[in-house]
Amino acid sequence: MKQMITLEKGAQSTHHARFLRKYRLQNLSVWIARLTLLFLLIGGWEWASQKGYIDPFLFSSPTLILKEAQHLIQEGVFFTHILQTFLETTVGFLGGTLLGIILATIIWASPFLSKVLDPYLVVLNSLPKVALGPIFIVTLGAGFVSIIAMAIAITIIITTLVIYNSFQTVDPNYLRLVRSFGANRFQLYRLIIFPACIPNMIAALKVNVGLAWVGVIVGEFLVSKAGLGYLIIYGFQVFNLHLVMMSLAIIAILATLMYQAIAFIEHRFKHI
Amino acid sequence: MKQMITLEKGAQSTHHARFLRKYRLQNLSVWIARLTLLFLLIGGWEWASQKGYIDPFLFSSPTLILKEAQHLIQEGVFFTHILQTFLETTVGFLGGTLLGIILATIIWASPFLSKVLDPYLVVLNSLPKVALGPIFIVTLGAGFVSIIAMAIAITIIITTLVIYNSFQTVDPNYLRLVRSFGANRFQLYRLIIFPACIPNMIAALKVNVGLAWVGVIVGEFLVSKAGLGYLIIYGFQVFNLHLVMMSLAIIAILATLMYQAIAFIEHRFKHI
Amino acid sequence: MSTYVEVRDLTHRYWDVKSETIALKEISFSLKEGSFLVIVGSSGCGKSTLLSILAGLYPIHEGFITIDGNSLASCQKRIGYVLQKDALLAWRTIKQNVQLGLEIQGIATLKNKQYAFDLLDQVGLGHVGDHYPHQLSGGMRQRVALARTLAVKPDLLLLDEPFSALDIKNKIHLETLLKSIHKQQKKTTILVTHDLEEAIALGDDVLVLSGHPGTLRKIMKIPDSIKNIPPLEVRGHTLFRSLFEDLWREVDL
Amino acid sequence: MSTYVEVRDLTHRYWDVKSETIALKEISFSLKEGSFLVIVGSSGCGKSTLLSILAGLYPIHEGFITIDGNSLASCQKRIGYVLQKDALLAWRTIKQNVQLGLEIQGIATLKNKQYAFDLLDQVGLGHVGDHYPHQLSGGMRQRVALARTLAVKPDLLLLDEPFSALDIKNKIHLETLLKSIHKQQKKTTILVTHDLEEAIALGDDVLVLSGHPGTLRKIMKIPDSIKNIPPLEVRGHTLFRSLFEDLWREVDL
Amino acid sequence: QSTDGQDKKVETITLVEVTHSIFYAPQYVSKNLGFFTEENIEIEWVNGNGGDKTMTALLADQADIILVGAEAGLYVTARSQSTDISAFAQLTQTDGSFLVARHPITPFTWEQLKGKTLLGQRRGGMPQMVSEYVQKQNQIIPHQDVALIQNIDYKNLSSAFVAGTGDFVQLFEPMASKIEAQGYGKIVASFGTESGHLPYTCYLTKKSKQDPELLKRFTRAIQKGQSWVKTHSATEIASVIQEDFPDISKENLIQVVDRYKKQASYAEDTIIDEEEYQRMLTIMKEANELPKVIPYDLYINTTYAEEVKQELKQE
Ligand SMILES: Nc1ncnc2c1ncn2[C@@H]1O[C@H](COP(=O)(O)OP(=O)(O)OP(=O)(O)O)[C@@H](O)[C@H]1O
Ligand SMILES: Nc1ncnc2c1ncn2[C@@H]1O[C@H](COP(=O)(O)OP(=O)(O)OP(=O)(O)O)[C@@H](O)[C@H]1O
Ligand SMILES: [Mg+2]
Ligand SMILES: [Mg+2]
Repeated sequence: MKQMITLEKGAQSTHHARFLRKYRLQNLSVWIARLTLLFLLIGGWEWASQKGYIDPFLFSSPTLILKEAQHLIQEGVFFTHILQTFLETTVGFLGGTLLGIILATIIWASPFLSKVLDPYLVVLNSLPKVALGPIFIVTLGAGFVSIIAMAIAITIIITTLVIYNSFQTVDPNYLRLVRSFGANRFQLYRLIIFPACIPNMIAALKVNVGLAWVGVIVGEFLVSKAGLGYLIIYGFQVFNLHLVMMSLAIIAILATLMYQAIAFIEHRFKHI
Repeated sequence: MKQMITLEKGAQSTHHARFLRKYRLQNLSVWIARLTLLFLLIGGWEWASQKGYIDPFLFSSPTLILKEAQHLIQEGVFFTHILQTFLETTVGFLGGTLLGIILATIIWASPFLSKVLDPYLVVLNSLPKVALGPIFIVTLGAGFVSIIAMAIAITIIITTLVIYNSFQTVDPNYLRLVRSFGANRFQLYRLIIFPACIPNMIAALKVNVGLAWVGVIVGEFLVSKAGLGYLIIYGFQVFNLHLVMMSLAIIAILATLMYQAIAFIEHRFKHI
Repeated sequence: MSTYVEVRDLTHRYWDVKSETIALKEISFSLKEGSFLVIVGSSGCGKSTLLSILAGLYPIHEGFITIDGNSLASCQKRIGYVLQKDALLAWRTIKQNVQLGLEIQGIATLKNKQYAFDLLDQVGLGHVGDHYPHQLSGGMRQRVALARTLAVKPDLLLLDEPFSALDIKNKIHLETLLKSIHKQQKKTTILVTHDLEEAIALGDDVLVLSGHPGTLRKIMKIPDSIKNIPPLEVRGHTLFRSLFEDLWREVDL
Repeated sequence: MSTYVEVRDLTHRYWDVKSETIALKEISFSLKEGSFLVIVGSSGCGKSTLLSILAGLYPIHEGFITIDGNSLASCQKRIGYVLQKDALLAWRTIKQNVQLGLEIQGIATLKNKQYAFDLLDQVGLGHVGDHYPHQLSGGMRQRVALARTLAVKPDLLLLDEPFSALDIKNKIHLETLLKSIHKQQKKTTILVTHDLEEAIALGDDVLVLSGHPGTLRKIMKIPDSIKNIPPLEVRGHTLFRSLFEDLWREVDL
Repeated sequence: QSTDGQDKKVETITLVEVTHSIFYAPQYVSKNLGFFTEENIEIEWVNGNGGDKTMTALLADQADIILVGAEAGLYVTARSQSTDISAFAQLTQTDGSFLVARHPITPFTWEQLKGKTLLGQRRGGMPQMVSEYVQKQNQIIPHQDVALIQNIDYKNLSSAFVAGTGDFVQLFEPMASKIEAQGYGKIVASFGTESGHLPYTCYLTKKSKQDPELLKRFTRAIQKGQSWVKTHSATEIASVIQEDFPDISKENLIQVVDRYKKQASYAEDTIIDEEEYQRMLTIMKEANELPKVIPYDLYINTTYAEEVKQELKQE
């Protein structure tokens, strides 16, 4: 009975109570299904590798991954690696987003420039940036800077395009309005274009997080002394696939957390 | 005088003629600026490497790249490599898009399933897929299939999310309308949801082209006997950076062409 | 004429996690076969909700509705629904749009299609059958939407502010068209509008909803002398002004 | 009163690569200081174009316009413009929205801001100053837009279908508000609408545009007996019907 | 101890190694036993993750010294106009890869490769060239008698083999031992033994930037490590380098070191012999990967190596 009451908490009528119960029960069953699925996936993996249906040497297993993590924690380098990659990703994606916004602003400021650069942006956009890694090493050195550059290279063009696009789709009524007040182009930008596009910028951030992770991991594949990408490469070199899988799992978790953090910010912004 | 007339072709009044002239002159100047920029970039590169300001061994130069291409053409393998990569990319990106659409449809068909899978899709979406390559090699073998799988892995989740999202943002008036006619869920999908989202699907294709190229190139880095990604790896291996640059240039050109082809289709679809 | 639509003690609530919105409260009215009811009321008083329920788009939780003595659920296909937004499918030609309902209900026979195209002629748009919706003006699009709904030969016609996005000339033109179709086919019709003049010009009865939650405030009979003249002339009729002012007082801002 | 706005032989053309659209052709009229002109006409006859030109949003290629004897370009800041879509900035509170024009023109002094907030009170919205636009109804939002434009003390007020998205109660309420503000401030005002009743209820003169390209069809004077009564009552006035029918004939569908 | 006084300032060298491997045990011995410190050298270690990137690091002045396959320098010298790259010390003198069979074969003869599939290293690299060379030495025609898969990234070779690709695989340590330990295959031959001595992994630098005195001290530190490795047991070596390979078990480490030691993969001195150099050129030429013959003197510099050897002998 206690539970019933919780399920119907906040009800404003018996009908509402019924609705709330159904809604919350459904929510509950969604969560149960999610957790069951998670359990099945992880449990099934462990079970299959213990039974020998899949080769734990190649595919690792949850317990072996945990053991690997424990080992790294004991050595005190677990969090160093994570922090390293996390830092690089954050810098890379903030940098890419910021530079993208600046670039979009410059292009917006000059319609002529935007027309001239348009085909170049398309080419740069279609070019698989992961292939550029070696060029960064040559020009920027085999270190932190190259990794960041990789992350920025992957994010900047798409950010520029998305944000420039959103600059152009700002409600024309806003523009008519401020122009009728006699606003100049800078005021137009400061008062309308920029604030109107903040939600789009945050949405771009959401895409960029994923891309920045790709950039940093690829960058770490190329040059690195530490970080999760380094652990993956190193794991392959010494044929320790548990290390590889562990790094992948951590990347998945971190990338998801960052994505959700931005989704949360996005949600907040929608509600002002 | 001849030129004047061309500039004003199709004018419907003297005012219109003036407008057309200005418009076409501006267009012309945009093209001139674009070509000048292209010329400056390529010419500057050539000049700097001839003068020794940049090391042609590390950064190659336009003529050296052309020479390399000529060499490959003479050996008769130039187009084999290009065709190989082009084919893989096409298969990968069509496959990714198609599977994404199917997945989105399945999720749309079952709201419960969509809720259960939601966090899994977020995780899969944030995971840098380029790190999964080795797993494909182990499970799918060291060949064509792994490369395609890489391209599909990179495109499928984002396609699913984008298309599922667009399924959900179909004008609710359409849905009210067909439901008022007594349509079932399958009719809803066939008559409204699917056709209404075709433009979004084409837009997704546009993103997917770029991603498919990344997937194929990364796949070829891992395992390949031929293709542009293979040429890049091989070029680095034997320190033939002209080969690397040539491959990058071809990739840029092909990726741009494919992107433009889809942009063209998108444009056509907007005009029905 | 007998009672065709019967609404009894209808209450409708919208729910979300945080709160409950009561949109309609204990609405009761009945409608004779072949009559034309107009529903007016201020914004948010539940007009669209009522129409959606009648169209079978929302389940009924409290109260009941019968159509010709049967439950609403069993009559879904006999009800036609026209929205304020024409909702023409952008990727279909006008002809293909008009036969949409026939396709959905699996009755797209040659004969029925011909009937649909005849309706298109009747609303004056036979010549644009192969155009796409974006090539038509707002008034034309709304006429197509009307023909599309009539094509499935509904027994009950529901219209939710069908003309509110049109300019005055188009609006009156379409009102005239609707009134003449109603007179000719004698289809039971319920129209929602916030234009009081339109209500007087079209309705046999005008039902006023008011407040939050929406309750039935009044049902006003339109005199026979007004009923049978075209909408433009109604607006100049001697009785018109006093009817308008009566309605004006009933509708709350 | 002297001539304040003078429009002479104004022609406006829209150009694209393929074709030229003539939106307005040889329009000439003049307007006395403090008077209220309403422009009506069918959809696409160039009403919005005319207003945009007056607001300085488009350059003048043929013909000329003077305001109080000066060229239009030199008077930009003395013109206030209200659009059909309220265009309230979603990320600003109502108060911040109302002072937008002051900020742009660099005159956001304490005194001017106070004047803006007083206007907000005057349109009956002083109590929602700290709300965001999405928390307001359509009618309230349009009132804010009006206050925002009046805040910069324009000498000429331009309104492009400001009330056409509102329901009838809100519409008449806002018409009444606008009429009383006009009477009080004696600001020269031009309003575009496709609602002929609104035109009669508000204008000193009604200018009818017609056709493609839009040409001046007629300027109709509204009798003084109607001018000084509230919009709701105008609609019941004895002269109203014939004025309406005169206008109706002039406006083409 | 060191001939150059202890009062000298400590200098830092950025050393990019092509990969982090037990194959390079002597240099970790030098590090862990303080031989670099004795020479007032502090090393900044960078893992280059492959020959191309390592070489690039040197060319782009991101590294002072690199440890890389000698062929990388040859490629660069052959393809660029510059002759700036020089190899001044060698660390390993044989190939370091092994032939692993899926099933134990005793006794193994190269004949048994015929008709089978060999999962090899990537084209253009020394291991692949050595492999083909060794096959030819044993009367097997590559690609004809034996099917060669040469399209897999070296990091994924072992996984691919374990997953079922190929009958044989050419692997470096510690992968080979790991696979053997897990029972997925058996080491049946060593490419290092078969190919004979080569200047396999060397220290390269740029002539234009070199500081003779510093390079000599560096060479001395390496030489000390090599000498120590020569005179100590696999177990002792393993204990010293264990900290550099935390992921590899002690037994595994001992086994690998022992294997390399037995086949004399670890060079005993840093001198790159001309005869070995010529053998390498032959191997590359046969593999069709030598763009142009580079004279020994142009690329190899044995001055420091010989001086250091001389001085240490005298001590
Ligand atoms: N899907 C919904 N969920 C929650 N509340 C809703 C929903 N739809 C409508 N409402 C609420 O129900 C009430 C009635 O809405 P309804 O749309 O029926 O009004 P209406 O009379 O048609 O208004 P309008 O004239 O603006 O179209 C309003 O208070 C509205 O906020
Ligand atoms: N930016 C533009 N480019 C080209 N043609 C335009 C443009 N804006 C308007 N037109 C054309 O000019 C004519 C007049 O348009 P305008 O918007 O002024 O009409 P309107 O009277 O305001 O119509 P409505 O009542 O629908 O608002 C129309 O034929 C329209 O198609
Ligand atoms: Mg409604
Ligand atoms: Mg307009």
